[in-house]
Formats: sequence, C-alpha cells, structure tokens
Amino acid sequence: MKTRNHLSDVGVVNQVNIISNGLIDIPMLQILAPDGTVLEGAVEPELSKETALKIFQTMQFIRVLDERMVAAQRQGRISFYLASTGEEAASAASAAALSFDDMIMSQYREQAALAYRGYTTEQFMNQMFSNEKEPNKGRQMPIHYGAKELNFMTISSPLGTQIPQAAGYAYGQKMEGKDAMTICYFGEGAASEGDFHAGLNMAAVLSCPVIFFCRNNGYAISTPADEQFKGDGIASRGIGYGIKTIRVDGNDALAIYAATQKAREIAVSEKCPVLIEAMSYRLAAHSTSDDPTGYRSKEEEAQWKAKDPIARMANWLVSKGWLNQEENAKHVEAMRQDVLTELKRVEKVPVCPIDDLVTDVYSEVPWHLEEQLKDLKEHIKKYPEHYPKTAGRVE
Amino acid sequence: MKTRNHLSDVGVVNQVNIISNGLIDIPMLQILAPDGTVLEGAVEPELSKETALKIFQTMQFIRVLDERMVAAQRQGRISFYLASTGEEAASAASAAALSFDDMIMSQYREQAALAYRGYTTEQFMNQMFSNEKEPNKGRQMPIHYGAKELNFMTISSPLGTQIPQAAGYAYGQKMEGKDAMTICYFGEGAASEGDFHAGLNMAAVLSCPVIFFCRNNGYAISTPADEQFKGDGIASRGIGYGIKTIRVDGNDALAIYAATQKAREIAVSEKCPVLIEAMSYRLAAHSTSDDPTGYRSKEEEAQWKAKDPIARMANWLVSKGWLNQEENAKHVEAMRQDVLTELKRVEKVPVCPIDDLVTDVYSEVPWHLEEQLKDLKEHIKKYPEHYPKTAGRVE
Amino acid sequence: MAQMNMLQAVNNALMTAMEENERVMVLGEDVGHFGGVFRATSNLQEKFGRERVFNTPLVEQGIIGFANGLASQGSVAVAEIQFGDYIFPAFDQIVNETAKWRYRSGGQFSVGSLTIRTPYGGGIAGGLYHSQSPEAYFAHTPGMKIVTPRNPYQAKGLLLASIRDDNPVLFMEPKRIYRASVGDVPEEDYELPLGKAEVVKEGSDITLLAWGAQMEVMEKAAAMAEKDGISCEIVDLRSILPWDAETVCASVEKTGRLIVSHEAPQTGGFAAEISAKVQERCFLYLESPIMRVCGLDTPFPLAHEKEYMPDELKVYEAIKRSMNF
Amino acid sequence: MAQMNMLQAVNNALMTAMEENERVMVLGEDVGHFGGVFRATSNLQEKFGRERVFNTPLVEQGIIGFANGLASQGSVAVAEIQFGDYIFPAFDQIVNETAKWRYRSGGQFSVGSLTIRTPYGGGIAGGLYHSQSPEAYFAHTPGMKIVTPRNPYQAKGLLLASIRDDNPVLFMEPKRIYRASVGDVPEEDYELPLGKAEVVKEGSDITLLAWGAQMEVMEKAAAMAEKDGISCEIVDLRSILPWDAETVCASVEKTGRLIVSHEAPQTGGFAAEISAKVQERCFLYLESPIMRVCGLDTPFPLAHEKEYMPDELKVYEAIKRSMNF
Ligand SMILES: Cc1ncc(C[n+]2csc(CCOP(=O)(O)OP(=O)(O)O)c2C)c(N)n1
Ligand SMILES: Cc1ncc(C[n+]2csc(CCOP(=O)(O)OP(=O)(O)O)c2C)c(N)n1
Ligand SMILES: [Mg+2]
Ligand SMILES: [Mg+2]
Repeated sequence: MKTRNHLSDVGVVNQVNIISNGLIDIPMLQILAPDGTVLEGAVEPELSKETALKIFQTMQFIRVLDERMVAAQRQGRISFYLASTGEEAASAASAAALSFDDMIMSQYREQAALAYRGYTTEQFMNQMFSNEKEPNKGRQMPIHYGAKELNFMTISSPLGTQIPQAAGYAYGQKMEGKDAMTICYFGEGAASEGDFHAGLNMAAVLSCPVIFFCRNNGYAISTPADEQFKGDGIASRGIGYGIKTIRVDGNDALAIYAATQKAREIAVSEKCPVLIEAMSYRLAAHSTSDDPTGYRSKEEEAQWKAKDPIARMANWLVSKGWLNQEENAKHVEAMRQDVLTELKRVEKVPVCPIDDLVTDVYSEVPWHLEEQLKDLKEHIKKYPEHYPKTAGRVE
Repeated sequence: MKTRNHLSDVGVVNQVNIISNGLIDIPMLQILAPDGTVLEGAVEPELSKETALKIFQTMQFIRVLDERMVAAQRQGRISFYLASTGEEAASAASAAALSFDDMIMSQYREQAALAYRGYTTEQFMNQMFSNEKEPNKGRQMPIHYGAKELNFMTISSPLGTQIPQAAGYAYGQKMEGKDAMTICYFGEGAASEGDFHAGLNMAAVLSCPVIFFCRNNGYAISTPADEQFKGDGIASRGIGYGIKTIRVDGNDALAIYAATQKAREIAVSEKCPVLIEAMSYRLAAHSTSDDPTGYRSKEEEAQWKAKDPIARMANWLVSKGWLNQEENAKHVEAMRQDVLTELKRVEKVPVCPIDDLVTDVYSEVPWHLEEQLKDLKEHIKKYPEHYPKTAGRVE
Repeated sequence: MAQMNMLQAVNNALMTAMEENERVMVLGEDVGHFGGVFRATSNLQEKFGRERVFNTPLVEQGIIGFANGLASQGSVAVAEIQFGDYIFPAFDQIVNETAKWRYRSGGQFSVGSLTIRTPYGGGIAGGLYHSQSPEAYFAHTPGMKIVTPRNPYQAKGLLLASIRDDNPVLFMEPKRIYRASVGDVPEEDYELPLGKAEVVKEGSDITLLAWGAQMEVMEKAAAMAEKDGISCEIVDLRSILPWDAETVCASVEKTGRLIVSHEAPQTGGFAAEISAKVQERCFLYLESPIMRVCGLDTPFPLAHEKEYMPDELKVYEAIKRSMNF
Repeated sequence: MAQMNMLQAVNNALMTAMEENERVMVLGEDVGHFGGVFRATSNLQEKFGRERVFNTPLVEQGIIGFANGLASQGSVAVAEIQFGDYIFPAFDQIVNETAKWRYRSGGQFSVGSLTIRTPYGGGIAGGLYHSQSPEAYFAHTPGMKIVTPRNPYQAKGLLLASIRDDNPVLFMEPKRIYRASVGDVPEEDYELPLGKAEVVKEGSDITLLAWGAQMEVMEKAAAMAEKDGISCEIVDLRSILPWDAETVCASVEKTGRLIVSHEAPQTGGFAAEISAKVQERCFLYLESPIMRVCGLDTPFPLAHEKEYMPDELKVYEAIKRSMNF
C-alpha cells in the first residue's frame, strides 16, 4: 500500500491568497522572424537540407491542393472541403519531427502531416471522391483521411474524441515496448470538450508517451478564442494536469520542428505526455460551408497573411542557399498540374459495390445485414435507374 | 465585430522552454493550528459568536448523525448511508459564509451545509427512510437530500453533472439581477469528469457568479489522489481556466469561512467564478458499502484523526470563552437522543401511495403512465400480500 | 401570413418566444452574431443582446449541463446542438439529468423550461456524422418529450409550444428540408399541440406513419400507390414521446395495415415501439404484418447514401407487399 | 468443476483471458488493488501487475476513449464501468466511436478487441442511479455486440468469448444475482457462442423470452403457469445485438405466443424490437398479441421498486392473458 501524498508538498499561507491568471504568462518559442531571418539568440534546430525541403514542399503542396479543392467544391465536383491555409507549418513541421512508427491521430486540418508521411495526390483524390480505390471505402465525407500503412488513424468528425484515444494508443505502444509514441492534433475549440480533460489527465496519470498538439488558430468556426476560454490559451492548462508544456509560434516551421523534436524526446524517454500549443491563424474559411466575412475583418486576415509560414520558410531556405525561387515557382506549377490531372482522372472512378454498404459494420456480415443487403439488391434491380451509382454492378 | 486577441499578450522566447509543474506551488490558507490556536500572522475572519457556534454545532450534529446512521445501516434499518466524518468543517463553514438566497448544489458528502441551512433531524430521517413526508417522495437512495425552501438542490448520484449546472444556475441568477450566487461542491475524484472541464470553462467565459468548492479528501472510493491526477491538486487547474483560485485547509473552519467569504464577494461583485480547493481527508469509509482497510493504513487514518476539525474549532471556541466543554458534552448527548428518537419515530412512516410511482415524470401524468398505473393497481389488488408497502392504500 | 422556409419559421418562433418572455435565452455553438451554422438563430443576438443569445465554448455536455442549470433556476433555456450527431457527449446530461430532474426531486425542482433544438437526418451527403436521426435513443427515456415538425407551419407552432411546455423537449429539426420546405406561416404567435399526431391525408387501405422529413417520402409513395388504386392514410406522428397511440391505432383499426418509416437504423428504432404497441392493441384488426421501412443497420454511409435511405420506392414496394400479403 | 457465484465466474474469466494473452488489460474505476466495488477484479492487479490492471481517474468518457485507443492499437482492453447507470458520459465514445470505428475506416482500423463490462439492473434498492438496464440504448447502434449472462457458467463462457471476439462487446452483468446465482463452472478455458439464444426449457403453449437476471423471474412464472397446465418454453436471448431471431421465431412458430420481459422501461425497450420483428416474421402463427412485461415508463424508483419491477406475478398474469386472448 502506498502512502498518500495529496498534502505532503503543500505550503501554508495565513491570508486569503488568490491565485489568479496573472500568475503565469507563457511565452512562445520563435526561431524565425516573420521575414525568415533567424532571431538573435535563437538556435536553429538540427535540420538536414533534405528534411527542410521536404517540410517546405509539403507545405506548398498542401497550399496548392487546398486552393484547387476549394475551387473543385465550388464547381460542385466534390461535396465538401476544408483548407488549412496559413497553418501548414504546424502540421508539416511537427510531422517531420516524428518517427514514421509514431501514430498520428488528427482532427481534420492536418492534411500537411499526412502528405508529409507520403499520402499521394491520388490518395487524396480517392478519399475526396469517396471511390472504390479508397481504403476507407468512401464512407465518410471528404477530408476524413486515414491510412493504416502510414500510421495515420482514420479521422472521425466528432471533436475531441481522439484525445483520450491517443492516450490509450500510446499506452499500448508503451506496453509493447516499442520506440514509438502517438501525436494527437486538435484545435483550441475542440480543447473545450470533456474528452480533452479526460485525455490529458489520463495521459498524465497513466504515463502515456503522447504529444497533444493543439493548433490554436483563434477560431472555432465563428467563435473567437476569447469566447472559447479565459485562461492563457491552452498551454496554461498543461500546468493543471502536471504535463510538460511548450508554446510555439505556429507559423514558424523551425520553431515547430524544434518544439516537437524536444517533446518527442521527452515523451519517449520519460514515458509521459507533452502538450504543445501552436499559435496560428485560420486564414481559410472554416470549410467550404462557411463564410468568415460574417464574423471577422479583412484587416485581421491581412495581418495574418503577412505572417505566412510558407513565405517565412522560403526566405530562410533562400538565405541558406537551399532554395531557388524561380525553380520553386516551376515546381509549384508542376504540383498544380499534378493535382488537376489526378482530379480529372479520379473523379471517374466508381464507388464501391453495394455489398460494401454492409461490410465492416462487424468483422463478419451478420444475418440481419445479409438479409437487408439481399432485399436491397433486389430492390435496386427493380429500379436500376434510380440507383445509378451501384445498379450497374449488382449481380 | 471585436478584434481577436488570442496572440496579443504572448511573449516570445528563442529556446525550447518547457513549462512544467514546478512552475507553481499553491499554498493553502490556514488560520488555526491543529491545536486550535490562531497561527502567528493569521487574521481571524469576522465571525460573530453566534455564527461561530452555529458552525460548530452543525459540525457536531453531523458527526453524531453520521455515527448513528452508519449504525442504523448496519442494523438493517436503512439501506445505505454515507458519512462525512473529518470533513464537516469544509461544508459547514463554507455554507456559513453564504447568503441564504445562494443556491447550493452539492455532491453527497455535504450534509453539514444542509444542516447549516436548517434541515431538521426529522427531515434527514424522512429522506433516509424514503417516506411520504419527504418532499423528494422517496425516489432516491438515502442521502440524496433536496429542499427547495432551503435553496438546496436535490442531489443526483452521477458525479460531476452539477458542475456545469451550477454555472448555468448562476448565470440565471445574474440575469435576474439578484444578489445571489451558486456554490457547487464536489470531490477531487469528480473533478476528473468531463463535466468539470465544461463547467469551469463555461463559468469563466460566461462570467457566472459561482463558487466551485472542491473537497480534496485524498480518495475517490479506493482510488488515491495520486492515481486521480498529477497536477498540483485541483487548485492548479484554476489557472488554466483563468479562474481565481483559493486553496484552503479543509479542516480549519475559520480558514474555510474566510476563504468562502472572500470568494463570494469576488463572485458576486465581479460576476465571475472562483475555485476553492479544501484539503482534507475522508476519515469515514466511502459509504456503508465500503471497507477502507483494503486500501489504506490505520497509521494514515490516525495522522488525520489528529487534525480533527471539530476538536480544532472547539479549542478555539474555548480559548475565546465561547464554549464550555462540559455543557457542550451535554448538548452533544441531547443531539444523540434527538437523532435516536426521530429515527424510531420516522421509520414507521409509510411510503408514498402507489400513484406517486408515476407522478413527476412529466408535469402531468400522460396517457401511457395512466394506463400503466391502472394496470398496476389492479395487479396489486389481486396480490396485495406481495406488495405490502402500497397494497393497503390502493383505492 | 408569410412565405417562409423551415429555417425562417424556426427563427421566427425564437423571435416570438424571446419577445414575449424576457427570460427566454438561446445558447449553443456559433448561435451568436453568426446565427448558427444553418442560420436558424440569425439576428437574435442583435435584437436581444449578447446576454440572452450567446455562443458557448465547444462542449455539448457543457451546453446541456449549463442549460439544465439555467432551466432549473427558472430561466427558459433554448439550447442548440449543432448537429444531432453531436448530441451524444450530452447524453448523460439529458438522460440522467434533464429527464430525471423532476422525478428525483418529487417535483420540487424541474428543468421543464428547457428546449433542446438540433438538426437531424440525412440526404445532405453528410456521411456518418452529419446525418444521424437519434430520436430512438431518447425515446427510451421517461421524462423527455420529443417533437419533430414536417414543414414550416408545424415548425413554428410546435417550437413555440415546446419552449413553453413545462417539460424538457428535444426538438428535432429535419435539416434536409430546412430550405426546401416552404409554406405559409402566420406572423402572429400560435402553438400546435404536443403529444398529438395528425392525419395528414385520409385513406382506407393502409396507414403510412412517419415524422419530419420522412413525411415527404410517405406522400410521394402514397401518390405512387394511389395510381395502383391503393388508398393510403398518412399520419404525421409529430411527437415521438409521449406519442399518440390513440390516433395511430384508430387509423390502423380503420385500414388494417401499417407501415412505419424512419431514416434511423431499423433495429431498436422507434418504429419498433410503434409496431409493438400497435400489434398489442390492434391485433385483431391487422390484415398483414406491420412493416418497417428504415435505414439499414449500418452506420450512415456516404457513397451509398441513396441506397441506404428509406426512399419512396422502398415505401411503395412495402405498400404493395403489405396489400398483397 | 467448481462452485462459483457470478462474480467469481467473471473474475475467473478475466484471469483466464489474462493468462492466455498478455495483451489483455483491465481498466476502470477502483479495479486495481481494491478489485472493484463488487470485487469482480479481485487479485488481478496482484497477479498481472499495475500496468495490466489499473485504476483510472473518475471519468467514464475517458475510460472508454482510452480503451478505444488501446484496442485500436491492438491491445485487448477490458474496461469496467462501475454501474450501468454511469455509462452515459461514455455514450459518445461508444456510439460514435467504438461502434463506427471499423466501418468509417473501411476495415483498416477497428476496436474489435474492446470489451466493456458493466453491472446493470435493479432489485438492490439502488433507486434511479444504481438500477438502470441500459441495453436498449446501445441496441440501436450497429457495430456493437451486447451480451448478458444468466448464471455463472454462462458468465464465464460468454465473457471469454466476448473478450476474444473481434468486435466491440458490451457485456452487461446482472448485479442482483452477482452473489445469489451460484453454480458449477469449469476451471478450464471455454467459450459460449455470441449471437445465439438458448432454449432453456422446452414447452408448447407459450414462449417466454428474457435475458440476464430476468431469466430467473421467467422460470418462476413458468413454474406457476405449469400448475395451471400451461406449458412454457423459456428462451434466454443471451446476445441482445445481433440477436438470434431464428431461434426466437422457431419457438414462437411452435407455441404461437410470446412474452418478452425486461426491467428497463417499456417504451423503446428492446422488447419492442423483438415484438416488431417477430410479428413481421411469424404473423400467421401468432394466436395472441406479443406481450411485453417491463419496467414502467418512469425513472427507476426506490420506495416503489417492488411495484415497478416486472416480477413473476406480472409475468404469470401476462401468460394467462395471452392464453385467454
Ligand atoms: C462534438 C462536435 N461538436 C461540434 C462539431 C461541429 N464542428 C466542426 S468543426 C468545429 C469547430 C472546431 O474548431 P477548432 O477545434 O478550433 O478547430 P479549427 O476548425 O479551428 O481547426 C465545430 C464546432 C463537431 N464536429 N463535433
Ligand atoms: C458518473 C459517476 N461515476 C461513478 C460513480 C460511482 N462513485 C460514487 S462516489 C465515487 C467516488 C467519488 O470520489 P470524490 O469525488 O473524490 O468524492 P468523495 O467520495 O471523496 O467525497 C464514485 C466513483 C458515480 N456516482 N457517478
Ligand atoms: Mg480553431
Ligand atoms: Mg475524494
């Protein structure tokens, strides 16, 4: 039996002593100035040219993909899209600091992490067109990616649910004795969910090697951060859970990389969670269903456009001699072409056959779903013109 | 449209800077030493003799009631009981610092707050015997008190649910422009629930005049505090929510009173929540269903018996010349008699008539419950000997 | 009278309720200045201020917990859950708290002044998490009322009645027809009764029962069946809990046949309750088994949404099966 | 063979599963050294260590969230919810996550190795919050399996099968008979099939269907009816989802009559689904309406618990009503 210690370290005071917010003031890590120069006193993280360029190209690719897919949604070619414009650094550079074996559990605006892992343009398209080539079988809305071979858990829409799940996943990794951990991305809005509290507290108590990576981009749809919480962002909550915490400039790829690298080292060696809060801004609309002009000003957006993480990193790369802007422009153009080509090609791929309506509910299709499928097939055969997506292939 | 400020106050740092637990260290307010003397430098709160004695007598009454009812449960006279031995100060002295109009939402171990409000021995008994005199109509297990006329919300067993509810209740009070607020009691275990997170964050964001009063008594049933959280208790979480926070010695009635008085003043004048963490120890078993010898040591219990809040306050009262120990012993004996008498009297009171099985589900009894009641009554009339509690009064 | 779509009717009901009673408050994610993701709460904050119409943090269990507290205090709380699919984090607050508040306190306290609004249902390419119809989960919960409108006129009248009813009401709005369903709605205040089904169309051969957006499907199927000479009686249940067994059974006793349809998965859906109760009551009147035309027993799919849905063709086929039994 | 009560059988099943597979972990409130409030997990921590058997903080949504993560990683998670009444904070994690994990990922990921154990049911003077039978809330959720044992032998065999089944299982333990139900249980490893009902007693006049602790009630009622010369066939459903309609319908086709009984409130309870399905399939065989003997449509009461419960007298009366229809 262990002796309990909930009072063992507590000091005493004789006057009513109010602990208030002002007690702490968490600064954020910044390495690159907005113009891409290294800040005085800052130390660049160890980052090979190759990795740096991979981060950069991933960010650029996502910028291009986002632009193109928002347009495709407007044209009615896909039903929904959700861009990460302005926030590419947070997910690309953090993913770069991980090991490939680490599990990624994301919210939905971390396509750059997925792309960094190697998800191809075609794979993105397959998911967005919900087609039969997509391993998730077209069951969820566009942007709900998932790729087992890339250790990227399939995204689910309910917010915050992945936070305690990530703690559990990490616990399992620890028990297997693997040198792997879990990273869990979420927005500052999702951090209001009860599952956030559950996940962080459990990870701390149960010593789970997990990075909780909060993208604080100032908004949850229309709700600004100051209607979301009153504390010092999400970072200040780490203290309450006894979780080591790092705040970082979310538009500074180098700072993100350094912070995540350090966090991973701590998580894996000390078997504990680390909380990172990346301060950024959602330059994009929340999604293609949203129009932010109703709730924020053009000036505010402009201020943040000036902090663009891609431009910032580009300047740094140029200063290192690792990037040639002209060549890069061609490269970006090629990406654009690639996206266009894949889009056109993939939109013709059919959806899964109707049998896949009932698979994967259980490990085996149970009797009642067999029956329902049978009835449905007969029905479709009777009215094939009404079910054009599947009728052609009902045997 | 308001300008957003999620980054406006953030400082910058150039090296990975890990905020860890050690950053803060929240001391607890103590006014009385364990022997009841006023600590050097401590200021006694303004507390009339009358109020001081009322707090003290309430604590003593609850000690007596708890003892008696645990025994009554062992004798099979009631089905369940839950004592607050060792923690009487936290609820009695905090209730004393409130205004009568303030709503109390409690967890279940705050019988002293209810007694302070004027709940009588008979009322306690009525509830515990689930009888027809009980305004809650005997629908919940013993100890689920509730008294509208005392502004004491009926207790519900699911833990933590009252926390966001208290925020909402307080918001309603604010909107009505009343000089009243809400106090919400809960244990350190319940503070792990998602509802805790929801309630504290919402209260902060929506400026609700509410005191969140956490009794940290070291255990949640068998689970010690160090398997419940890793932060500096519950107080350290206040910072993350931007909530003013006070930690207090839960066994020091004067400190509790002072802390709650201050918290109420802040909550009402600034229209905001305040978090209080009272450090104490559950000397009792969790409930009559529990046996703590399985999970903690006699030594640990002994250490805490030495910090008994009743003895501590008694010594102080004696030193003030407000209490005579001999007279007090008689008084306690009278309380014991009163409890015994009421117990014997009340256990004979019948339960509510069968019609009350279906009232209060809705504001009016709907058709389907009318039907179910009708069938049930016919059934009872057929087999009266099998339903002895109600058969005699089925018309 | 004005022409309104269902969103406008909901908005108009909220305006009406807030004007009439200053204790009415509206809360939820993005319901403030933005007016909610569907714009059902547009202009409310402008009109009634930030204290009566406010955004909450993103936490459904908190929204309902907070609203429970507000309502128990005597305020009239109208809480929005952004999508029916996201009501589950609030399940405990609804099922264990909202629904049991009055009972456990012997009527001393209640949250009768709480209304929970939420858009539900499929047909908008929403996949698993923007399409669910969770009514049956709540219909097993004594203490709750559950109401669904089929058109703008019903929406305003039922929502006003729900807000004012002295019981907690889950008001489920069929989002597929939020904009598509347009009709005459009185500008003035009116209420429609809770707990009462409505015979929308009389008929003699078979009863078709549904609620919300599914009513449109029933009407289309009935039109198809009429061409075959089958006379359909169409009933809108309107209130799912407590439900109007009397009206439903009267119809079935007349027609001898019943089809119940909903989008939610068949197993454990509310059609089961209706079927169970109707066969109990109308056993000797039934000429064929009560049939259910429902969603499949799968999560709500995306690529196969059309195939999954209990559309008019499936209902029409069921009508024929029932007639030919 | 050893004599065990149901708690011992559950404990024995957990021991067996943990010995056989080192990836099995047990988590929940107080399940560690203390062995859980009912002692179902006694001695597990001593035997398998604090990393495989651990207390969690007091947060049901976290317990299931964490267990979902563990299971998706490939570990075998056996999570305890201390009382069925407290499963609702985890409702979202179960209904939106556990149940839909495999489907939404096209089978790439799943939490098939998750088992959720929880004690349920009344009869212990537990009132509103220590008595509920929440099975129907989950039975409307494709992707879940739901299992309940009626005695110690069933408990061990079904729990072992649940832990090893490649689907998430909600394993509901009838706490009223935790200690009261005693019987022979093999010491060795064995499994009983999921998804299969069991005909516990053959009969010819009427089928009595239930599960868990309610089986005892059915047996007593059957004994009373037999004295009147009524031959009852008693069926234990065992798996509530997916459920064995084939066995149930075969029995009803033989007897022509069916009574389903559960403690949960009648409206929207799982008896409704059974009734709806059986009347669909066995319409022409039914000699009287399918009857439900259930809890009343109220929260679970305390003072009137005896009156609320679907006891053997109520079942017996229903049998007579059915026979005399
Ligand atoms: C449980 C739940 N509630 C509500 C929603 C609807 N919703 C989708 S995104 C969103 C805002 C999320 O904001 P944040 O977490 O800050 O992430 P961001 O969009 O800013 O990246 C909301 C309310 C949801 N998906 N899940
Ligand atoms: C939602 C919920 N989960 C579990 C329980 C069972 N339970 C009752 S009391 C308790 C421990 C509470 O500990 P704490 O909050 O510290 O209060 P204390 O008993 O120490 O006063 C538990 C787990 C419950 N009542 N509600
Ligand atoms: Mg955000
Ligand atoms: Mg405690």
